[in-house]
Amino acid sequence: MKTFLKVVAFSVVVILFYAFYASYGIPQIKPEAPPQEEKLDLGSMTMYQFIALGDKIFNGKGTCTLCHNPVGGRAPVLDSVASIALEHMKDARYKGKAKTAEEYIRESMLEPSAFVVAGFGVKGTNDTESPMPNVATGAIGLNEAEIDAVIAYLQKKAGTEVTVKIPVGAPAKEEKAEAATAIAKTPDELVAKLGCGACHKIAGQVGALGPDLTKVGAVRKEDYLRRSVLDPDADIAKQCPTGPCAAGMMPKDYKDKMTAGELEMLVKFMVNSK
Amino acid sequence: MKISRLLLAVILIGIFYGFFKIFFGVVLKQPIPSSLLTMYMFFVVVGILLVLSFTEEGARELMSPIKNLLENPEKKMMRMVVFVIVSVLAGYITYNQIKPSFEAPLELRTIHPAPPSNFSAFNKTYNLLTLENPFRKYAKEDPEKFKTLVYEGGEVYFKNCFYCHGDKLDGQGHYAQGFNPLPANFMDVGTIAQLQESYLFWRIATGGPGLPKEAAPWISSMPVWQNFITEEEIWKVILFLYDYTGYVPRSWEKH
Amino acid sequence: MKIKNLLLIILAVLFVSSTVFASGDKENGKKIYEKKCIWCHGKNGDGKGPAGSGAFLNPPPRDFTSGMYKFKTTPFDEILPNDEDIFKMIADGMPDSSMPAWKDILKEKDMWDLVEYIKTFAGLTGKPAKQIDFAKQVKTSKEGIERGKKLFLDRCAECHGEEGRGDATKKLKDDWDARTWPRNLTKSWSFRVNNNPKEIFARITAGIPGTLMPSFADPASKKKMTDEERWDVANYAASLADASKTIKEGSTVVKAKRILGNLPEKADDPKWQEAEPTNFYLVAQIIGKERFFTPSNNSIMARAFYNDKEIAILLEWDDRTKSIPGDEKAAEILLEGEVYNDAVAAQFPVTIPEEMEKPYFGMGDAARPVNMWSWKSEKKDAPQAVGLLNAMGFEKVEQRDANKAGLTAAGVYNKGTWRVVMKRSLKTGEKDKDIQFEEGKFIPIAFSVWDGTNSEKGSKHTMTTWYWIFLKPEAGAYVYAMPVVVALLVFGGCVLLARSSQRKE
Amino acid sequence: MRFLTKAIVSIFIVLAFILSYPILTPASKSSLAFAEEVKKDASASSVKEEKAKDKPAYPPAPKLKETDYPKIKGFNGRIVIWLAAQLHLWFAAFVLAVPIFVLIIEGIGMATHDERYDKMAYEFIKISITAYSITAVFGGLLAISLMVFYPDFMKYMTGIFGSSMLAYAFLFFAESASLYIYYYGWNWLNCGFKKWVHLTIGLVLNAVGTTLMFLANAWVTFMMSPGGVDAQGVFQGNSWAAVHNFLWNPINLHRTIANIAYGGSVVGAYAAYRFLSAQTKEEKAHYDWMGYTANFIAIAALLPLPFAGYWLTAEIYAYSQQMGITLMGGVFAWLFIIQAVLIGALFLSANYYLWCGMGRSEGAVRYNKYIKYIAFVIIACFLVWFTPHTLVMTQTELKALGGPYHKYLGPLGIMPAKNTAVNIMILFTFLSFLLYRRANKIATVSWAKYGNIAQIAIFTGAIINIVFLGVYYGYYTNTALKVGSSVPQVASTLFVIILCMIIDVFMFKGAKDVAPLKWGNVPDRSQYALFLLAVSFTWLMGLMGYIRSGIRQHWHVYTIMRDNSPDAYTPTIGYAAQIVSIAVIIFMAIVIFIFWLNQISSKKH
Repeated sequence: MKTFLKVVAFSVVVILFYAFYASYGIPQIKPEAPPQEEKLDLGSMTMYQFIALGDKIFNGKGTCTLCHNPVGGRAPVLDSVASIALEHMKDARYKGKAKTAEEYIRESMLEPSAFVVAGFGVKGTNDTESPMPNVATGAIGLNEAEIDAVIAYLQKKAGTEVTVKIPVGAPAKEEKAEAATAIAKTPDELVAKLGCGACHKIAGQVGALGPDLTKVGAVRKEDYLRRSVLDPDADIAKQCPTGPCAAGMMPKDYKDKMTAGELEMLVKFMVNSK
Repeated sequence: MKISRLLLAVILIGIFYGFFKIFFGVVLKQPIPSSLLTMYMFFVVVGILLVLSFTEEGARELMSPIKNLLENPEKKMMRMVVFVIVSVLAGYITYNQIKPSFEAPLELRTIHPAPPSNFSAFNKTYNLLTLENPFRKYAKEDPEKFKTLVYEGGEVYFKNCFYCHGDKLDGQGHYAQGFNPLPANFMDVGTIAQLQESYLFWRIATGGPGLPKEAAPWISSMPVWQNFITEEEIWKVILFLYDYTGYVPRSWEKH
Repeated sequence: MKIKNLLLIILAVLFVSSTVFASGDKENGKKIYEKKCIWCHGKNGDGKGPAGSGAFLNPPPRDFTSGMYKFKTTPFDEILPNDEDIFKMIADGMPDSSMPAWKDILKEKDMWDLVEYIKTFAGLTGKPAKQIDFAKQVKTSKEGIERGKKLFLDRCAECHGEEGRGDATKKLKDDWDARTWPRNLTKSWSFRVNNNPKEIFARITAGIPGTLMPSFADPASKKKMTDEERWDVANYAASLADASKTIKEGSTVVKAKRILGNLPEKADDPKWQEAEPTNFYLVAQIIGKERFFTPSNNSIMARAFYNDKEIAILLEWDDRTKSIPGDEKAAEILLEGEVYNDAVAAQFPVTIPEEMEKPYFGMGDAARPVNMWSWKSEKKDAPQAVGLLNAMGFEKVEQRDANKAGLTAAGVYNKGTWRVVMKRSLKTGEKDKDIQFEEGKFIPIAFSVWDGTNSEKGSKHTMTTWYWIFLKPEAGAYVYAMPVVVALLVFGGCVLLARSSQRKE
Repeated sequence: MRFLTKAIVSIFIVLAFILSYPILTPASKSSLAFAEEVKKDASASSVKEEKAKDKPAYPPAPKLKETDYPKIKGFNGRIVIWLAAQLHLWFAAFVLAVPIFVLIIEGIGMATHDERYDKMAYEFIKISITAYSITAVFGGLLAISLMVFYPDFMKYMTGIFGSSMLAYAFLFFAESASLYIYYYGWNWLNCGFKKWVHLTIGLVLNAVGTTLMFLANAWVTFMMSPGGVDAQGVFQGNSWAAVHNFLWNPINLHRTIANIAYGGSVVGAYAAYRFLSAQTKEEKAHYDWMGYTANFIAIAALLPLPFAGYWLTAEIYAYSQQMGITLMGGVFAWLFIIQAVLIGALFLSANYYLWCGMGRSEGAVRYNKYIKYIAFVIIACFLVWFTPHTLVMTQTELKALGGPYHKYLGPLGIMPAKNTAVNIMILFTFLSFLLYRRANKIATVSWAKYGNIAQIAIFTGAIINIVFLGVYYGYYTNTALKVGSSVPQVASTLFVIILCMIIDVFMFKGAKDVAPLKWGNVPDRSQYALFLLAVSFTWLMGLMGYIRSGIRQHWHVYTIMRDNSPDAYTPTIGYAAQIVSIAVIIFMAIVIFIFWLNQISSKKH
């Protein structure tokens, strides 16, 4: 028994020595965390990181800068939106219910037509209807946390106090995201998934930035339509609801967002829209 | 006079310790860092003990002074003195370990971290696995042109890099001392000599902030060079670095 | 007989080889020059190599075609330097400039060959006819230094400043129209050659050709000094070296000492002497945005005290000019451009990093912002200003109200040195904006300094990387009790070992 | 009775495998319907591929989200799998290795008619049979926990490896059958022609066992260097391509050799324990001899192991530079310092055991004086071997050196120096062995003197050659060729070992003994060297398991299937070391249990 204990003690000491050396004798380098795949970890976020997230969404996933940029002039620049929100809310044309700047910005994102800055409305509506899509739906599909992050970012940018609280708990619309990546079975699903309706009038959606596609099949051939989806700048339509259409307006990455089958479905759907 | 084995062991250990300390620290002026010296000494001690104890008599002889000290009733006084010294020493070491001190924490960073497989610079995406220096081919095809390119690379180097990496490419430029970590020493066999050109391109184009976390991007003073110089200039400066140091970029082709 | 012959042969060989060395092999020199030197000094030796042309280097590389050598041991009226002077520059380099010491990679013969080749640029040949006489060297003594001090104040202080910090009261430029900065004699490590009295004596005697440092041995000069006087001044200048300004290798921590009662408010409070200083190199900002290549400051010293409520940091740096925008005197010594404020800033992370991960040292990054305390010197019509900002990178800077955060800063300029005290409470109400100091934690700190007379403004300034500030706590009972416990345990172990060993017997 | 329980356990596990197979395999949904579905669903990820209508009928690697990983309260999936896999691996290595040298020993016993060999072989196989069922238990545990914690990953893997998993199950049956026949038929098939039959069964047993390991290796290497799939992870339908992926063969070789060394070391530890607790002189002699033989096998396999390791590393580099740099230069750089310490410990303890063993013969005294030189060289090489490339330094040390590079020690951190050190270390270990071999013998052949001279010459020549190659390639040639020096270095080492061994064998043919060899006459200390060997080996294998898995980083299947679980990050070396240590302790406890079982069962007889 004594031999047994001695042997066990010896072995354990050796193991402990190795463990100790590996833990304390050499530098512990923490390997880099796996690259982020658009995953929100709100629990451990500081306000700075939250604002940085808003920045990222504003310039990336949210596709906000597609229109809200100083160059294209398709939508107002939002640098000071948080500070002038109160003015907008006092405007006679304001239809919303917001009481604070934060609420105003959120409302503008979810119901863009609540207030349309003069000159930026859908043509012919006398600035009562906004061409902007609801950011919580369609291809943009921001969840509540993401919207909050964007608000925080905008408030920060305007130099006003950031009133948004970092939401606690996981983002609410986890399933939605999955639905969006699933393969669409009907043209309506596909249009909703890709967010075509943000700009185009198509499949029951009423976007007002790009050409109306409800009767496109009457004027365009299949090849033209397919090319227009894959390479939007190959042909530019002459007339968009907000004025002449411009190159570079439509994102070029739709070809990466759908499968071959989906593309064919969409093209066929448009060809048949007469 | 025959010295006891225990004493011999102690003397031998002392000799090795002195060798490491004096030969490296004083003669070569390149002291061994204490962390490494500790490990060296550990194995030297183990080795000496193994050699002195592999025969039965040897082991007995080695242990006999200790055994004697522990067991001999006549040495009670001596025993106590040794015990007290040992415990005071242990206490002193503990004190030194836990007292608050201004010794800055060690900062460890991987000097050559693993590169990503792709990275973006100059609004392009590069695949590091296939990326090659477009000018390298001239070394064989057009040596004159190659020479000019190397010289142009030198110009880039001396307008941008040498403040830190030094006239001698040894990482001892004018501003080097002000930085921590110190700028890379290209003359050392452990730096560019071990790397591929694509790796250098990545490091130059994306600079300190392009490093992965284990390489502590927050303290690297390497600028993001894509903001200041062109893609071609980077490739040229890489040519220059290898030409000046005489190293050959590493490649994975079988020669 | 045999031994004698051998000695003769050895002597002969030595003689022959030394003449060979002395004459040097220009061709070999040229080869080395074209590999190693052209980058700064230019292919034609005109100092217009890739790094030499344009304002990249301060001081600019030497133009060899003029045959003018700044640091030589031949008298002012002897144009030729000694070969050894040139050799020494090559072998040992010049501290605080971009000229490195080449002796570690070049062989001695190669360097002599270089000397020979370099001389050909100016076309000067032959040996210097006259030599500075070092024979009458006066050993340094208390009285001699007193005498030297008097002479210094009279002859040298105009450029080198009353206390030798190089704080000139007039505009200085060299023969090539570049702004020159008189040596700060208190920083012994920044001397181009070294601060040995003998070298200083050589400078005083021969002057530094091409610059406004004249020869004080020139009989035509109103300021002429005798040999003995020059030795006195040299001894005095050498004695100005300030050991507390030496930058200790590896010393990276600002040592904040805990005191009872109030912290010193003023920069010139003698209590500051009780705090141990730490020095850091300042280097030009060459990393981001508009880069800066010609700094005039090269080091900064930091001290700190704290009590249970507040922390005070004293930043001290030698700046040769007090830059007051709008002030006529300040404009006078300006070479070109405009006078801006002198300024200093200390940078902290907003949250103390738990592991090694810090904000990017150049004003933080998106995920980890920094907190920056700054101080600006007065303008002609405005007082000194305290600034507070948070940054998440160069581009994303938020100006904040320093008063609201309770940050104060006040500076005093005295004979070439700025001393600025920055003070704040350890904690503030805004946890996600202000650094909250904690005892016993290593807190990253970095500094930036602007010299307004050297056109430093915005991103053009000198800076340090991350170092540490450590608020050293009083050692608690634990620190004293633990060793005793360990000692007792070890003792007990020993006794037990002896017992069991005896019992076995 | 015990046989029955074991058989039932084994069969149960195999059944679990087979039964779960259809559940896990999507292909089982009636392949026609499945193909239809794929045609409809499978995202041909880019439009360019749209024309390629004849897509293979397999899904791409799934893109998982954190929620796709089931959580069980109180269990961390990764740790459970880590422990299960590691324990399974250790036992499997042991179980595979033991039959290999049982067969060898049995063969030796048959050839030499020395009964001790046969007795020892039987004792070993007895141990391995208990270990066999434990291996199966852990294998089952691993499979189940993978299904529980990483269901989508397992689904994908079974989709590709369905056929090889089926083969695995059948082979498992074959392995069990042949093992039981081999073990239970030992006494029955023990003379004359029957012994040949028995040996053949042993051979079959080993063949099946090795094939089993190769199959399992294929799954593992597929995760590192996927083959037979496209960039989206769509399986092209060729099972052999998936099995025969880029790293399969290097891992096969590396693991086979390591298994033998490992099995030897564990048996050595067993013998050491029996030696220490032996009561009689005969028993002591027997277990001393057994320990010596096991140690001999372990060391013989250990010597070529570094070379197999180099090949594996080179192939990893060839497969993906990024993976290579992650392995050698990135976060794991320090791991190789630990590895160096462990391997150094292995070499030192093996040598020490040999030196102590010289006490068995009276003739050895004449060689004692050389030991210190051998020790000196081995320690010196060892110091070179674990000198890291990046040194841990305080600020003061950093500035004193003028940078993070040490002028003289820095070059010791790179490959040529390490190659040189390890080759010389191997040569001197071999020298220890040569001295041990001749300790009790005096050569009687007439050319003994020349034989000695030849051996010394070969040794000297090889050492000069190795050092020259190391120095020349390390510092005087361009870096593309640096790794190139290792091949001629290895060649000279192998050359010395083979040539000297041949000379030695002939030289000591019919040599006379100085005195009878006294088996059992070794100090207890030497037995602890055997324990150190076994423990170090086990620990080292665990550590290598961590890095093999770790270099995939956050991928289940490298670059094809991403790990999106919360545990996707790579843990630090210290953390891994702690997990490995826990696993080693569990392993040791079980091994002790097996040995104890064995002891009480032998007592009954």
